[in-house]
Amino acid sequence: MREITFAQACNEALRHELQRDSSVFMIGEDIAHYGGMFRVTDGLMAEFGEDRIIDTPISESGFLGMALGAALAGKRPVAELMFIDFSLVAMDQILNNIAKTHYMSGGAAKVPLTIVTQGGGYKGAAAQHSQMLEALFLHVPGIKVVTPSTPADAKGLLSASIRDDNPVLFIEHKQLLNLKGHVPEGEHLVPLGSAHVIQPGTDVTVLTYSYTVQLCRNVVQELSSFGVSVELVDLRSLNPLDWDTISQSVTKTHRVLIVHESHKRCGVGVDLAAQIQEQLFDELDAPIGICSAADVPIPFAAGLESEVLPTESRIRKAILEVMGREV
Amino acid sequence: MREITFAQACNEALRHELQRDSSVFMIGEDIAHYGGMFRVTDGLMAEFGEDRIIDTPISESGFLGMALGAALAGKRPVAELMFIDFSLVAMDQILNNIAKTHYMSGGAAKVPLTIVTQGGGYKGAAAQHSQMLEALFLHVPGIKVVTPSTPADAKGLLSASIRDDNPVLFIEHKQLLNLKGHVPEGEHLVPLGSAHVIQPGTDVTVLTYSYTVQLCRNVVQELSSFGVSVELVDLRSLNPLDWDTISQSVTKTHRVLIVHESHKRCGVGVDLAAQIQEQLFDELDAPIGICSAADVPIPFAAGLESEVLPTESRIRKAILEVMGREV
Amino acid sequence: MESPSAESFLRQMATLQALERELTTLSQSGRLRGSLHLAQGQEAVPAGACAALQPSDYLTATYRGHGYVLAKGCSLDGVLAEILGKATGLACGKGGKMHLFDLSHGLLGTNGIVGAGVGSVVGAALTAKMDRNGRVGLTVFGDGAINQGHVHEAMNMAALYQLPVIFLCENNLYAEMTPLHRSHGNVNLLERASSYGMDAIQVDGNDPFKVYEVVKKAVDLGRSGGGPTFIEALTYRTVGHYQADAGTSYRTLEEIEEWRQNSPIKRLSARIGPDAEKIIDEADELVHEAVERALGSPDPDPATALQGVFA
Amino acid sequence: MESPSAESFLRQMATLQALERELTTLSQSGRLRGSLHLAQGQEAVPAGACAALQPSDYLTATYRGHGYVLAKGCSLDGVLAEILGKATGLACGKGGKMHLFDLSHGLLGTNGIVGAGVGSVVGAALTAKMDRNGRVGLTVFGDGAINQGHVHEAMNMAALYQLPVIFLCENNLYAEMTPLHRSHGNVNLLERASSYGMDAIQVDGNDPFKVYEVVKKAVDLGRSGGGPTFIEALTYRTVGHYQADAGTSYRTLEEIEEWRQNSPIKRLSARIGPDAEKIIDEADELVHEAVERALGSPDPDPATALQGVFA
Ligand SMILES: Cc1ncc(C[n+]2csc(CCOP(=O)(O)OP(=O)(O)O)c2C)c(N)n1
Ligand SMILES: Cc1ncc(C[n+]2csc(CCOP(=O)(O)OP(=O)(O)O)c2C)c(N)n1
Ligand SMILES: [Mg+2]
Ligand SMILES: [Mg+2]
Repeated sequence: MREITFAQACNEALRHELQRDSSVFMIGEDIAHYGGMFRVTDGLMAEFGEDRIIDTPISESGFLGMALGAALAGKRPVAELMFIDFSLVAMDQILNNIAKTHYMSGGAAKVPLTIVTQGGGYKGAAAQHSQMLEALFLHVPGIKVVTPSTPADAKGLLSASIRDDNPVLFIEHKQLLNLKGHVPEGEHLVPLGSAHVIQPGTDVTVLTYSYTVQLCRNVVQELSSFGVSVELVDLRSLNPLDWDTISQSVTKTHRVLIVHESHKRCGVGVDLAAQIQEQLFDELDAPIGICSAADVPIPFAAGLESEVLPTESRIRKAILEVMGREV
Repeated sequence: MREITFAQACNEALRHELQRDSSVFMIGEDIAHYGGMFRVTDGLMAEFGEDRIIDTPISESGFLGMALGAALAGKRPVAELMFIDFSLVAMDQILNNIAKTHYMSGGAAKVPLTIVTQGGGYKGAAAQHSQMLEALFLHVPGIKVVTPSTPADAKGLLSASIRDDNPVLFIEHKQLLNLKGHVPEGEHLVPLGSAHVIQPGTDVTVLTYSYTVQLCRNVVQELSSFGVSVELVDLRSLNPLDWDTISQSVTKTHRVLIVHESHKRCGVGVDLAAQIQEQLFDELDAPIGICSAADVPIPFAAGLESEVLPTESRIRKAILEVMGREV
Repeated sequence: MESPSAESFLRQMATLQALERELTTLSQSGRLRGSLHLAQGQEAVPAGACAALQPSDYLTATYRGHGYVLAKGCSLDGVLAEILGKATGLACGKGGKMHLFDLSHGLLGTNGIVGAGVGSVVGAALTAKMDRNGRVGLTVFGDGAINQGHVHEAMNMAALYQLPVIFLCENNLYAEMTPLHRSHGNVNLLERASSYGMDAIQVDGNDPFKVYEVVKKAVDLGRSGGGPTFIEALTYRTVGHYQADAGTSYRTLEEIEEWRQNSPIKRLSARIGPDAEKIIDEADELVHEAVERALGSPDPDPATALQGVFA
Repeated sequence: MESPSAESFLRQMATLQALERELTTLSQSGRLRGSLHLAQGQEAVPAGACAALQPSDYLTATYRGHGYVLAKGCSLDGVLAEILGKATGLACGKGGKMHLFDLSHGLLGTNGIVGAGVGSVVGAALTAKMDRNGRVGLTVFGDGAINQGHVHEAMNMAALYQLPVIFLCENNLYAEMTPLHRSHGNVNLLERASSYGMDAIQVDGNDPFKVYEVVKKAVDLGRSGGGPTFIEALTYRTVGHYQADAGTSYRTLEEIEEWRQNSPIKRLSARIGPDAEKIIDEADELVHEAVERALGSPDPDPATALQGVFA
């Protein structure tokens, strides 16, 4: 199979869905004439026209409100938020309106709206351009959250997100956009809510998603040569969550580490840890570990940023800690 | 000691701080001429003038940005957000700016800014006027979160919040505003980060805050007559957290239930549960329970809302479950 | 489309008046939960505006928007049942007064967040332009809402893309308890709207014919590809902001009384003459019966509370 | 305050030019992290505007705002060290290029979120009015930022409270890659600003004297209690939006070339004559030495990363 980048894989999914369903259209900043800050929408305006690939003013609250209205009027809008950090200027549209409309309408209104955004750190983009804010969207009910880690999953999950009848937040990680991988041509769907066991193992379960999957892969590989057998699970979507895969894995290994890049307090790590101990208390041989960003804003300088975000060495240490081994 | 309402206690704290420190001022909607939607600022304009008690347009992002600038220029602004639900139109100012400025400036800038807001359900205010969004403010570092449950604590914590050199979100619960209680006259301070053990007990620890403290009080009382000894802890502030009190209690009872009104996923319950199992795994005799709102938007009809929010009967059931008793 | 008759306008306005009278009683007796935002004195704006719309045109309104919802043609029974939290309500009791939806009548929602529904209508109008189906969208909001950033963003985009949108601003002189001169650097709202590049016009909001006329013109402009229009309808809420506000601590009794005398229902009744009373009585009866039906409707099954977050 | 001399303006502008040249080299060689937003071609606006301010006046600027920071009097060494993530930087390496703070020079922050710094300056100006200390606040933002709701809210409030604020809009014809006519319903920005109830004026942003003059007038107005002013400075970014954008895919080479010929440094140098070269050389040297010093400064202690969330 040919290799393409994560960004190209997203581009393919968008093109495929735009071709397939005339009710799909895109709206966002610099996505049409320029082709997107990260080239994710490259060439789409040329193919589908300015009517379906729409450049907007710097008005995130405005264009997300429009996307909601368009969805209610029967379209399947895909809105691009250039950085997930900018979601905060549009949070009322996202959490008070887009997320709640289906429920508030007693089911009468459907909101098939995908928000494609880009987030994450490790690039010196500092406190306002490095966040992974998925937890905010998980806390307030009504929006699905999808976090692919490979080009193939990006394509399959983005197509599935656009076809979903609900609001979906699709998060690209800035460190993944140029990552290359094998990606099926043509139609490719990965259902929302299905985790992927990257490597089966018996000693400890590592649950992760998005860019930290790549970091964990390296660590797990390395540890296997020391006889540590890690079951590495890429969650792929955080809402819906693939609870079956999680619980099967925990029931097998009895030890769990959750790795993510966002902050710890009220984040995904504590969310999963609490649910696991609630459901599978007697299965646990050790406290569930969480390896996440420290609870400080993301600093700029390289030496500071790498102190705050998960690194391979901190992940390795955390795995060994969960296993009760000397670090 | 005389009894006054929660709203009056807040009003006293505001008046006290405005008298004490000329750099304190207030800004918000309908707080000056009208005296506040919930009478919390009643009479303050008459006493301190229009220059210090400032009515604003319906521009939450605008006036919170102004409060940040005023804090940087040496004032101690107190901004009122009429409903915590409306924080979502100002989230960029709160989480990307107010919360991050001190850290991003390397400590050079201080932001002594208090946001007083009102939240919570049980009143048929429906999906956009019933939320308790504290988890969002706990996830992104840089803002303290204070959640009093009694008039006396409201006064003491509000004074302490205003004197704190950091951004503080102070949440009044709509069900508490008219609650009466004994409140010290004159200066009264309750330090941020100190939990209050309402009732010592030996069988199970219940951690809660804000309005659900009142629900838990009733349940705990009732259970004590059945021989169940609950240690009821009012956390009072969620950041900073009084970890010492929590860990002492868990070490004593070995069983924990966390009760709160907001949603479960990435909420305060999972946050505390994960931290407790991480730190005190061997102390736990049972899975930590969480009794929270269901993960659905808050519905309007009485019979639906009470199905979603914690009730005394659900809290009772959850306590007994944590104790492994037949329900 | 011809302008409706005076009788027809009065019927619409009297229905809203009757509805609000019934709701006030229900609220006072505790049978209606939560806050209740009344539109008394403002009845002519929804009546006039919605008469210029087709059922397939789009609408968003506010917490004070039930008059628009009815005038747009949504079922009185469905609206009342929703306001009372019944299983038979438009949203099965989940939405409540502030969250009325009826897609079959183009109603994309009333909203509890000031200004938040404005973008939705602009987006729906975008689809109308894409599909060249001749629909327009109307969004109503208050003089206070115009200070919310979202409204500004949405107005600019409607003008930019030349979308068929009517921005109907009900200027009732107050946002909650705050008068315009204490919330607007410049109280001339037309200047603000026209600065985005759209027509902006003021109208006597207490005259349904005049409201109909300007909205009709804006609708025609929108349908023919001429882009958005901003309409400022001057009106007055003769009651408090919501049930717990008497409305008298920030306005003089004289001011209120003057507007009461000038109320659209009074004005129109005088014009119609003796027949007016009959129309009003009929509306009262119609609404009263609907209230009885709604009160007798079943409550939602509690289990439904936990369902329906996702489609 | 007298207008600075041409030489003094050129020195300021050449310093910015030299800084950006050095930063470009550092970025290309990988010694500078993250994205780099250059202001080449726009040097006259910060030079002219900040000359009209006192050190105690307030300022917020954008990701492209380092020229303002320097012209406001902040230390070149502190700025450079911060941009390079050094312990000696204004923010000890935590903030970086987009987050420069220096309260001792009234700098309340540059900002990475479009439009987000506007409210801060309005708030600082509010305190100046409260304390009657005669200070003013200036906030600079782009033609694109004016479409952000927050900016609208803040402008209305500055007009409402009659605060001493200068809203300085650098109209460089593009927001990232989008020209005004594809983002504004009406490209006349003065109409929008004046609709809030404030003076609005356009100026040739490539002439520091003219910029100085209008800003000075606005400052005087603010200091004397006359409220805010909006200034649109017409200018052009002769480079890409940021280091990874050549700036040529959405603009013609002719357009860029024309503005390059018309660049403020070229224009001012021609006016000054032979002495200009010397001034520019001196600035180059000054900046180069500062860069060397910054590069030689210590990196922050990693442990500090986990400290300082709260005061
Ligand atoms: C974002 C937001 N801020 C504040 C409120 C509280 N609030 C509800 S109605 C209202 C006044 C709105 O005034 P206006 O737009 O003039 O409409 P009117 O109520 O007069 O019809 C306010 C401030 C809200 N619902 N949403
Ligand atoms: C809220 C928000 N949306 C989008 C961006 C991404 N962004 C950074 S700069 C920029 C263009 C700003 O244009 P303008 O205001 O004209 O200023 P200029 O860059 O031309 O100086 C955009 C869209 C952002 N930083 N913040
Ligand atoms: Mg009003
Ligand atoms: Mg620009």
